[in-house]
Amino acid sequence: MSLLADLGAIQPIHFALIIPAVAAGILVLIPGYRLGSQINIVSSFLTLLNALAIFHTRPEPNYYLFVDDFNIYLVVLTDFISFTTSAFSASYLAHEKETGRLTRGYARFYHAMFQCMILSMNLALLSNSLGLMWVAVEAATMTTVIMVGIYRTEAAIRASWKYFMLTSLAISLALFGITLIYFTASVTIGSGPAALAWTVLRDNANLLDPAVLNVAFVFAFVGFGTKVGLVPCHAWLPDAHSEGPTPISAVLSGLLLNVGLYALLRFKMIIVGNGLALEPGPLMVGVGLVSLLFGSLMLYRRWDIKRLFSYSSIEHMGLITFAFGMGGPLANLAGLLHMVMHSLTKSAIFFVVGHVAQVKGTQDMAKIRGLTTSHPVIGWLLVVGVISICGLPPSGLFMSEFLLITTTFSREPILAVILVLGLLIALGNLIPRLHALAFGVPEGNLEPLKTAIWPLVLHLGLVLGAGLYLPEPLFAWFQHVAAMLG
Amino acid sequence: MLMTDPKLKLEICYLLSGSMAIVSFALLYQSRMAATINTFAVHALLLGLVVALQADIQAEHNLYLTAAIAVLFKAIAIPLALHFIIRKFDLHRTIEMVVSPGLTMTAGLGLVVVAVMVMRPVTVHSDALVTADLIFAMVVLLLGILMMITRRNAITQVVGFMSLENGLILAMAGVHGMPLVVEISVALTVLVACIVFGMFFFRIRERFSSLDIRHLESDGRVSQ
Amino acid sequence: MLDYVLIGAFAELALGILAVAGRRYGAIGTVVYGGCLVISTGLVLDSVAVLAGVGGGTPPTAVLPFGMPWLPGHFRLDALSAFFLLVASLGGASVSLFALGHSRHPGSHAPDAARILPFYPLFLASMTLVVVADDALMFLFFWEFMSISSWLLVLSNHREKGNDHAAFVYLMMAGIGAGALLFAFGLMAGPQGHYTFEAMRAASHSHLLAVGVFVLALIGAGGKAGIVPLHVWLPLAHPSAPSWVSALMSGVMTKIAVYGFIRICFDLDGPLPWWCGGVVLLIGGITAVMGVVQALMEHDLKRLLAYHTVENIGIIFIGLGLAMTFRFNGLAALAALALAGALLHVFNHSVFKSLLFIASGAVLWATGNRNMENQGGLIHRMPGTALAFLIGSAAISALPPFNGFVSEWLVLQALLSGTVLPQWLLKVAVPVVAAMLALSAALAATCFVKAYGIVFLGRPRSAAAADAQETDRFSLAAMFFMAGLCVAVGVLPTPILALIDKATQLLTGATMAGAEGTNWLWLVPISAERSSYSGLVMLVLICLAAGALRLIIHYVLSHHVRRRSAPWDCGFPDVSPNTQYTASSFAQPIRRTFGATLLAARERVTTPDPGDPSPASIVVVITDHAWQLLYVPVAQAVQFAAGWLNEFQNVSIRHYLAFMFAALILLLLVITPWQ
Amino acid sequence: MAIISESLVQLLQVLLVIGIAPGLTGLIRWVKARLQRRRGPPLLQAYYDLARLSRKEVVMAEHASWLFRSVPYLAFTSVWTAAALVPTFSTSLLFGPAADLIALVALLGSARFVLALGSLDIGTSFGGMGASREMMIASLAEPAMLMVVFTVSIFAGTTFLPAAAEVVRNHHAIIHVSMLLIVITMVIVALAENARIPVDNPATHLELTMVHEAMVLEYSGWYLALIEATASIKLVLYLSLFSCLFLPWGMASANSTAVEVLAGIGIWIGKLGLGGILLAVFETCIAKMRLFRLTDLIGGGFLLGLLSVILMYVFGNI
Repeated sequence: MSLLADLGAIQPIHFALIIPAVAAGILVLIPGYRLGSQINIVSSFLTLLNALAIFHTRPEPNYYLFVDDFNIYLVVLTDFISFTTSAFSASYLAHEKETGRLTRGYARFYHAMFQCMILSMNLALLSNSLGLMWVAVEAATMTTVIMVGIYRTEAAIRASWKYFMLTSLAISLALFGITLIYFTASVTIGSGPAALAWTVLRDNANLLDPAVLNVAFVFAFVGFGTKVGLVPCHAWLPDAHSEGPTPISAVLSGLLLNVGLYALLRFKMIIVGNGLALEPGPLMVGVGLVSLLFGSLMLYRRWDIKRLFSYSSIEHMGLITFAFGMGGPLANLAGLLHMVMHSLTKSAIFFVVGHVAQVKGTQDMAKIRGLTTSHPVIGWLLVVGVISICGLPPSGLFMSEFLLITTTFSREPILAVILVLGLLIALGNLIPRLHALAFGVPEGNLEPLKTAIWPLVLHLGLVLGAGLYLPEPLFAWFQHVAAMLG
Repeated sequence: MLMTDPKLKLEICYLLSGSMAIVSFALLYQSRMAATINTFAVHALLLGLVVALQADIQAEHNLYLTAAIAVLFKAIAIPLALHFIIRKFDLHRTIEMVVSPGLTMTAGLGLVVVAVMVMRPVTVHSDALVTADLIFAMVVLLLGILMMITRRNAITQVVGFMSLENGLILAMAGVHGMPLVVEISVALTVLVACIVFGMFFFRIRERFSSLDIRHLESDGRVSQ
Repeated sequence: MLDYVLIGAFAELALGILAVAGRRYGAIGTVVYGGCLVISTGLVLDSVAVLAGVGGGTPPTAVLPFGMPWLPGHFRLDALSAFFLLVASLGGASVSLFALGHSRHPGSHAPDAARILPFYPLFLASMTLVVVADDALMFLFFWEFMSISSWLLVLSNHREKGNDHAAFVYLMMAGIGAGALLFAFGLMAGPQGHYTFEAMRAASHSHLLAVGVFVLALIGAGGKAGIVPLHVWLPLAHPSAPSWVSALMSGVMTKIAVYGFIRICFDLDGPLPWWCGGVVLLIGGITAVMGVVQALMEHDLKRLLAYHTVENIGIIFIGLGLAMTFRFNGLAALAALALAGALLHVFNHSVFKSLLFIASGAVLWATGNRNMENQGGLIHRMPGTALAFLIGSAAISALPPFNGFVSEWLVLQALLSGTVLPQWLLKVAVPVVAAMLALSAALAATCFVKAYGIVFLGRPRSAAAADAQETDRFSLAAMFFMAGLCVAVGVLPTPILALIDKATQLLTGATMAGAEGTNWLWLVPISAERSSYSGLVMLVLICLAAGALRLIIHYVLSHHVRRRSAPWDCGFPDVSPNTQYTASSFAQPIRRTFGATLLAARERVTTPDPGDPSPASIVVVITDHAWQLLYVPVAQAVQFAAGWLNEFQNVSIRHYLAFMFAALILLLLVITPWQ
Repeated sequence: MAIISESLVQLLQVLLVIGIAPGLTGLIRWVKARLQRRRGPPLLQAYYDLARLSRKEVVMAEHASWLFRSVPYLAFTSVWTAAALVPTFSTSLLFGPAADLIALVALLGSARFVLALGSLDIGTSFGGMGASREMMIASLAEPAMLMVVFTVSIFAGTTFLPAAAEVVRNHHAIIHVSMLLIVITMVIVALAENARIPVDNPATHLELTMVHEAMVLEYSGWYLALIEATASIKLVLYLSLFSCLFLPWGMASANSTAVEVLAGIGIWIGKLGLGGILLAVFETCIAKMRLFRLTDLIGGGFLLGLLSVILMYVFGNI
């Protein structure tokens, strides 16, 4: 149809979509899950290489796909984390298969879906056309819904049903917002693909009708905000995280939330570009703070370890939204930094949690004790992960929270106080949990479990490294994007 | 010969999209499941007609495809499937609404007011048809959501969801020459089709005796 | 100069990594602690050299590629940093020496070294780097790093009951303090983010902003130092760590916190109103009294010492508050005097508190028990430790001619000069604080009579105490090194005051009269006719008198005989060691006098009926009001909020959809007016 | 020349203090006995006691440590040193500059510190009881004494004792309201520190009421003699301090002739005797207090002292 016609000649950028698509096709046909998981890893790695290639040589943007400073780093991050996750899920699935929680057929299905997920997320990030981005986000939702329900336990089906209902309503709202944008753009810019192309919209934002933009932004905010997991549209997130396979939880927290936020930020940039429309900052600040407080308060009274950390994701997404809502070079910088660091840390934590849950055979925190004694490596990695997620040095999140809190307090003291209050509430819950999980007299199964440790070592290593020193080019580029966000 | 008059086409288009809103009200009012499904079929049929008309008016041939999808899937296939499920699970009982129909209708009226209030100033610069189309689309959208949150039953919730999707397609068809409409409508249909049929219902039939999502709601352990 | 500091600190970081790498290797403990000892000793020499003026006037600075490229790690070593570096590395050296000996024969109850060795050097390194940090990011980074490494050290014997709670409270309070400091630096850095200390010094802070920074610094740094009512973490966390780590936490880390307070309030922050100094003064007085009274109620040796840390921090803050008020009123010389007193007490306290903690560590190792009620008679079994502990006790009780007396004497002299302050409120506050200081000094003496008498004197109250063993040579060497320092500084305080004078000149622009070192024998704070003190003269007098006495007794009473027999005790039959006074019975009069009011101490005595052989029992309930008034309500509020919000987590999908819908409609209605 | 005279005076004072102290104790005992219609011991009984004690053999508990044996030395020497620093009959002493009031109080404090330790060393219940009570009393008396010191030093603008004496002498300080307040405080402190009635009864042998006596129960022979001597020197010291601070008249100064010095000695002894007699009368008139009533008494003294200090700060030395 029109889309394929307009895509034009094959470029490196297309491989970001073609590789996963082909891999998915192959994986559906591969019966053996070992071979499948290897192919999964290989194709994810190829996707990562391709992403780096795109990073190196930017293709010409057209109305459908484009690359700029903002989305390319998310693409690289996405493909990197999907690569490590695929490696992790290989060992994870092996264990699941031994314990018989997953049949071979579903393992095959899992791998195919995993590639589809990468495909849709890459598409969502790379697409220049809002419509195409919407399709991609919707596809990503579908695949993850299926993944979440893959265990077919009653709880899993509940979770994915909830996930489906909430997110599909949300993206429908987002679609209406997109339609409205196109509507006003088609009046001034003229109908056709250009009127949906994000680059065009950003450049001609001042031509658009501010009133339409306001309504459109409200719809987009509620729609994509749900994907981000902002309160009060967050309800799908904990269930989806806690019931699905752990690699999927890692991808959800590490990547899918970012994709939602990315879409949201694009809309924000259009609104900001048009001078007359309402300022979206206060809305994002308010919702961000509410999500932060809510998430950190919800950490209490949890018994399921994955659910605990999924609420922590809500908290951090709130923090990032708050940062972008504050705006300004420092706050945006902090937001971008926090986005990356949170993705790496949280996915690493979910890796650890997956190991732990498999070792102990339960997600009930009351049954997990003294990991640093019984399983030193996993236990200490958990300690590092939780310290990092609490924003304590030497983790990169300390850097971002330092910037955010200091700059916010000098601008809006009250907001900063609420912010720190939320962070302290979270700290006050995560630390006793960490004590119980990692220290004390060990409980439960004490046998070691053979697992792929290197992905989470890699993640945490990156986080700690960033906390110690951010390379000059990376940082300069962060600053550039921050300036871009306005 | 009659349909050659563009003015008349606009009138009819206007009428049809307005009637979609009215049918949405009817959906909201319906308290019997079979009737709900039939009403939805009508809703989808109207959508197909509107989109086809828009395709004719805007000379956008892609829209014909969208119209066809709407009619074939939403107006025929899905209602049949739903009827099948009802018969299979023997759900010929009335739906217990969460709130009384009267109250629901009142809320619906309120939503119409909201839609008009929000959309009217938005569309002052554009022609009447687009204005009406967008307003009606938004009404259908909001009523669909209202239906989703006033029903307990999975089927009716899905029906509500599909009706709000009809509203979306209505809006997309209304604005001139929106690209990717076909892709998006396909995506929406796939959304409904694959999820509603492919996944949930079979699983749910595996697990639960009925479709009442009270089974699907609680978080399990309250002590979380 | 600064280069050596940085090299040393990073060498210590490397040692931490090495400890992880070589954890299987048996002698790793010796390597790590030996390395720390060497590095710390080097740092001591380095800091003394800086304070002695070697290497020119301008403080050396360095910029390392650390943190963020546009905010690289700035480091600077001025007199203040150098002095606190001296304190930190001196403590580090002696404690490492103790640990070196201790790690060779770990007791049965000791936590496994693998949980201590990696974090011990990190802890030292972070404390070193905090004092030389020269921008907000570096300062907070290492400040927090200090908290985390010590938190992990507290958790090192994690199997012990209650330690996790201690560690939690500790990290929580550290987090609160870090938040406050983040705010303070945010205020001083401004929205553009001028995070280097030079920029903050250069910036002209408004009156309100300066006060805000002061309050935040008091919460952040003061809380870390342990001022009332932010002290609650200290008596929990310090004793839970291994003894040598407790020594570092109490002796050095609290001093780093004091450094943070001085750096912010005296150096970076703008001019403060007069009442800020008054507030610090009063908080110091209250802290001193509360700390020592709580210490008296305590019969866990290490907790007792921890509470005394609170007391001494109070004394230090009294000095700081005085310095602030004097500085505000333009009395630079008096400000210098007060500040010098505070800084000297910083030095002294770090010395004798480390000494007491490692001595208690030796006791703990020997008897395997922290509870004083199970000790006794250790002076016979471990004479060296007993002597060292005695000197430490005398020093902390501010008895001449030991060092504790000198610093408290200086602070008292500063207080007595407070008559010149024009503000009427201060005219009332200063004498009250002086009274508090006098009271706390006297109570400290009482407390250490109790501690020393119960633990080291009398007869052993348990089998473990009865066959305790003297600790090893390294530990004894460390103890006697610090005991020697206690005596040396007490007898000749002028040299160390000459070093401190550099820092006071930096901050107050004036110098203390007696600090030039011209008058090495007499310590003359203000003027010769005002007051003067010479520990040496006092020591000489005492020695002369003792010598004369000894001669008299030796020659005149040379025929005297000495006979050993059962104790007299008014003829009562000596049943068992249990008839001795216990720590709690010793403290009973004080408990009745002070505890009842300050700590709501309640005693419940249950005596069995006549003929009932069951033993009588006394239960004492001590409540720290800070918990009841400050922390418990907050915790309850959070719990309540969590429970309330939790109700929304178990509703049906329909409701979640309704939330979303409501949000949408609400936002639409909000924007409508602007259309 | 000045050095020689100063050192001579210093030596003379050091010896005189030891020489006179037992006499003062004897005097007080004698006067009390007289007031109680007893014949009482001879005036020199205290000297006889010391001599007899120093001849007796020393009986010590088996598990007494080296600390126990060194306590009498330490206590005696520190009190003696303190006594050497107080201007008694002359304000020009060799070690005058070391005569800082705060240091003086601290020196007495260390004497108490070691005594308490010594009483705990044997590990008997009475020893512990004595130490506990003594320290409790001291924990209130010492701050009270410091309040006195503060008031005086603010008034005189110095903590340097001879100078303070000079100032007080020249300004008739005794009329100052703060000075009057601290006279009361000083009396209370002196009673408490010297274990006199109503705080403690030096003559008691009822174990449950003993404080100071309970501390030294285990000592015998010349150790006990030393401790007795310490106690009486302390009394002399306090009386001299009192006279130096509040009645500093008739003291010789730096450039005064031998005659004046002798006169000063005479006046000083007269003051001591007067003080002793007053103390005896006072002790006879009142009864000993219960232990926990003491906190009210000494605490009251402490608060009075604080009040006087505050007055000093607020009004200065008018």
